[in-house]
Amino acid sequence: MNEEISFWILSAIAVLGALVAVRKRNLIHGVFALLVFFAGLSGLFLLLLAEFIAAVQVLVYIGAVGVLLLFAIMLTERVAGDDDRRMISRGWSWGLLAAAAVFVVLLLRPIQQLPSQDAAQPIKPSVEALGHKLINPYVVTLEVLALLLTAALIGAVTAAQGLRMPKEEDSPE
Amino acid sequence: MSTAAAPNYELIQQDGLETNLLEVSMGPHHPSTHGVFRMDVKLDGETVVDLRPVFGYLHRNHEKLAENMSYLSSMPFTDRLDYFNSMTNNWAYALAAEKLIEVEVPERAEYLRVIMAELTRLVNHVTLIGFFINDLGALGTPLLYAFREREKILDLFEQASGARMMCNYFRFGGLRNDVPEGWLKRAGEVVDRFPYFLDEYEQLLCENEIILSRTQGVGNLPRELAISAGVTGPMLRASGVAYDLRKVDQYGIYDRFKFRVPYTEGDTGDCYDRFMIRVLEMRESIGILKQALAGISEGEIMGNAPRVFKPKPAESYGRIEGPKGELGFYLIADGTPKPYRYRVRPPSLINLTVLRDMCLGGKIADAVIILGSIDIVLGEVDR
Amino acid sequence: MSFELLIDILIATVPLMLIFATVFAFTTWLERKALARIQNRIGPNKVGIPCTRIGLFGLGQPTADGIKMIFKENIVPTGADRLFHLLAPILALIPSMLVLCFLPLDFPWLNENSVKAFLLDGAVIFFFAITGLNTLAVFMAGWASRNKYSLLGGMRAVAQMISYEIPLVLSAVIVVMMVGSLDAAEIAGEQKGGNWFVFYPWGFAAFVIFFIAALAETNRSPFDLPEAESEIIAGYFTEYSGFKFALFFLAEYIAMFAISGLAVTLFLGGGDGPGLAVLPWLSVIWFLAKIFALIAVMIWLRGTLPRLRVDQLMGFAWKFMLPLSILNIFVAGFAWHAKQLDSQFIMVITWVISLAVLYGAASGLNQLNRGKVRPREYKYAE
Amino acid sequence: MGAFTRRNAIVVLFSVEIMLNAANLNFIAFWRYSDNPELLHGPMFTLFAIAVAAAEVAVGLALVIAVYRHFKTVDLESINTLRE
Repeated sequence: MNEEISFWILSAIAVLGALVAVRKRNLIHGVFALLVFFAGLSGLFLLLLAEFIAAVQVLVYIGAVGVLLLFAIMLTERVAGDDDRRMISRGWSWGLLAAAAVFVVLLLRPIQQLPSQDAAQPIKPSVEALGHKLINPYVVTLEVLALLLTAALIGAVTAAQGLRMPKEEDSPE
Repeated sequence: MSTAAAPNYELIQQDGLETNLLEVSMGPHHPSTHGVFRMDVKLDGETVVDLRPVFGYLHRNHEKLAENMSYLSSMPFTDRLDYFNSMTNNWAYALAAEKLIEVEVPERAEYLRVIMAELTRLVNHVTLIGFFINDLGALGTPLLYAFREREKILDLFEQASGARMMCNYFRFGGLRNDVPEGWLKRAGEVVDRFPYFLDEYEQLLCENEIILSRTQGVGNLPRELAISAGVTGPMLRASGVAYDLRKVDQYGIYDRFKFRVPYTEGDTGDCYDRFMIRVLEMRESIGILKQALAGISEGEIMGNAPRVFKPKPAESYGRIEGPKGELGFYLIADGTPKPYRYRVRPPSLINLTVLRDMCLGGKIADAVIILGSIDIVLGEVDR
Repeated sequence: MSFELLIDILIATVPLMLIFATVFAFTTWLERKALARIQNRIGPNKVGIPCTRIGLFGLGQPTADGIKMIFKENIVPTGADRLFHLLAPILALIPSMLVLCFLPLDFPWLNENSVKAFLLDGAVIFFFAITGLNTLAVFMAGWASRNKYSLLGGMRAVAQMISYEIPLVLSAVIVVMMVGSLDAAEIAGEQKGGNWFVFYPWGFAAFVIFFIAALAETNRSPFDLPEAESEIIAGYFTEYSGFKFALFFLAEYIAMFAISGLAVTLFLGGGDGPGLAVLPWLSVIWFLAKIFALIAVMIWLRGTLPRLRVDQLMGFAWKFMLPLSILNIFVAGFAWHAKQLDSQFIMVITWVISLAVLYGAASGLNQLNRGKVRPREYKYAE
Repeated sequence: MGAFTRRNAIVVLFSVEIMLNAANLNFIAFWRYSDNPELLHGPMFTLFAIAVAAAEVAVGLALVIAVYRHFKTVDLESINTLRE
């Protein structure tokens, strides 16, 4: 009963956040709506007893991605947001169609054999077990992921900096 | 502005990330512009790319007022120029007026003038250093320590002249009144106590890692620029020029005292130098004070100045080494009891002209401490 | 939801909120008094019991301030984003309040069977995740005020908090590594009987790094750049007045408590202290006393140190704290392996080596970052 | 939906994030109701997905900034050239 109420509240928060994030003209408002969506999702994770994932969700998405988005907006747009008159692009009907198609194709089968709620097995959430998993079977993945993150970091810095032309007159003093 | 080697910062597209400039109007109601001063700053992120000093918010028509009243009447108004240092303002004005007429200043008055001027220097430097560290962000602790010492000197001023800050103590040809009995002894005690305070100050501040890194290399004022902009006082000495009017002009009886003029060797002239030069100057002032307090003798304090001050047509320029720099008064007499022209050379204003050159390329936090290290008083800048 | 559960939750959380709100009021008084002592002043000494002349050392000052704040006019600048201007202080307060629940406080009124405020397996990581939300509140306040000083302060705060979060987390990682758990209660339990982690070389280094980073996280002097009053008025809360300002103020102090509480948990033994065998509830007192000791150090630093500059602040985080904390992780790993060998001699060697490595690294990094900054000699002209 | 309908590059990035999160939620939900949750496949996959998404956001935003510097806009429809 409790869980059901919480589920509906959190889902409503998440869906509303996502909708506002995509629809809002003011980008800064949009980012904060997106963060509300992330927060709602993190609550849902908690509800599903995946608390480490919930923490990571908050840490990575709200803490890091949100701030990154804010910085990107501060660097590109005027503070007021975009003055784009026609905010919907031309291909919207195709987009809708594609989204619907993907939805149907992907979910038709699983929906038919969705387990009932009672099927949930009682588990004791443990970060320790997750940690052991991470080191034992998934260690290669972890290392590859670390490599990927490093590469992404360097790539991001390079892309954001642009190519630096060594100009003589640029050097101060 | 000046043609000398000003540090020239052009907006460099650093590493490609180009951002919009942020224009900030710092002041006139900014906590650390020392009064109603305004800096229109253009910022690239945190870096100052342009700075325009705006002043005049405290303009009180001082010079024109003085031209419409008798010579002596404007003596109290000089107190309000640099309201920390009314004694030295008085002295500079008295010097200028005394050059218009033949007048002999008695020896005791000369000694007292030196004592008052050096005490004023202590007051000014102590307050400045307090405010300077406050600008660095030290939440008032050094400031209040400085004020504790300043109070003792202000007490002395009050006992001598009746006012703590607006002393109005000097007269053409001498002083308004003699100091009360026991004043010299009390002054001696204050002066004897002062070096301990300075020791404490130097121990706490001068080698503090954060203060060192915040002030060294910040707001460089090259020697050439300092000279060509007419900068005077501790600021000029911090830029490597050992120029002190007490040595150059030897006005009053400064030729009788032994003291040294601290200056920076080399061409740095940054905020740390300006800060340290003032600390060292205070030590020299204490030396002068001790000599003066030992050498003073009984006698008259008012010379043979005429009752009605009505000089023959002439012009004169009296200048002293004020705590902030060369404070000069330029007077043109036309035979009437009022000056035909009355002009002040305020050290604060002249020193302020190099603000832009020192701030460009620095951070916004640097601009604040550079302004603090210039040591301005808006009463004197705007007059 | 069963009624008893609700009662349990209320019993667990309401005192927590009340205690820390009261303690906050007391801390503002303490800070003003301590700063006044440092500065040769008396500090607040008038407000005591109303309608009498009893001063009570100014203990009524926080109440009076609070009443003033509530009744002050709420000013929203023209052109500000009204919604965000309102939300920012609330968003600042919520995470600070929330993380208090992760502190392993053994309240005497909570027995084994009742609910503790939050007993999460990953309390430490939740702590960091939720503290990170403060950044957003600060940014929100700075952006919504439509004031250039606010924006500058907000940007400064975001950059600073993100940079210092890394050494903060890395120094906490060491403790997590040594204990092998993210559970705050377990970490505190590991240090029972004076076996505090701060007494080890790696623990001490981590504690110092953690404390410095905590100062930066909570915008305390000498890292109070986001609210540097001599440069950018009051930073991100320049445009806040009245109750909203009070909320920011509250959030800042609660954050101070929270992060000191975490420092106490991780390094200073949590509620450990003498007399626990006789009176178990003393652990709450010890915990709060340790928090207050850390806060007293923060106040002391605020009264003494000037502020860093932006670039120096960033340089300090990335060029000094980060390498040192990473090195410290290696040292701690080394110590952990040495401990497994269970030999007195090896332990001594480990101590010596860790101390030498940490000290050498710290002084080396200091020399590298210091540059040419040092006291100068001056000349005199006769 | 935003990925297809909005023209602002940053909003498109938002939308991609929302999609990724939806997938994560599904991973967790299906893991929770699966037959043997001790295997922790769902959380592991989500963990990796979050990390990859973080990298993606970083690179994506760097690209947005680079594009903005070049074209002075983040409107995706006006950026229709691969080289100049």
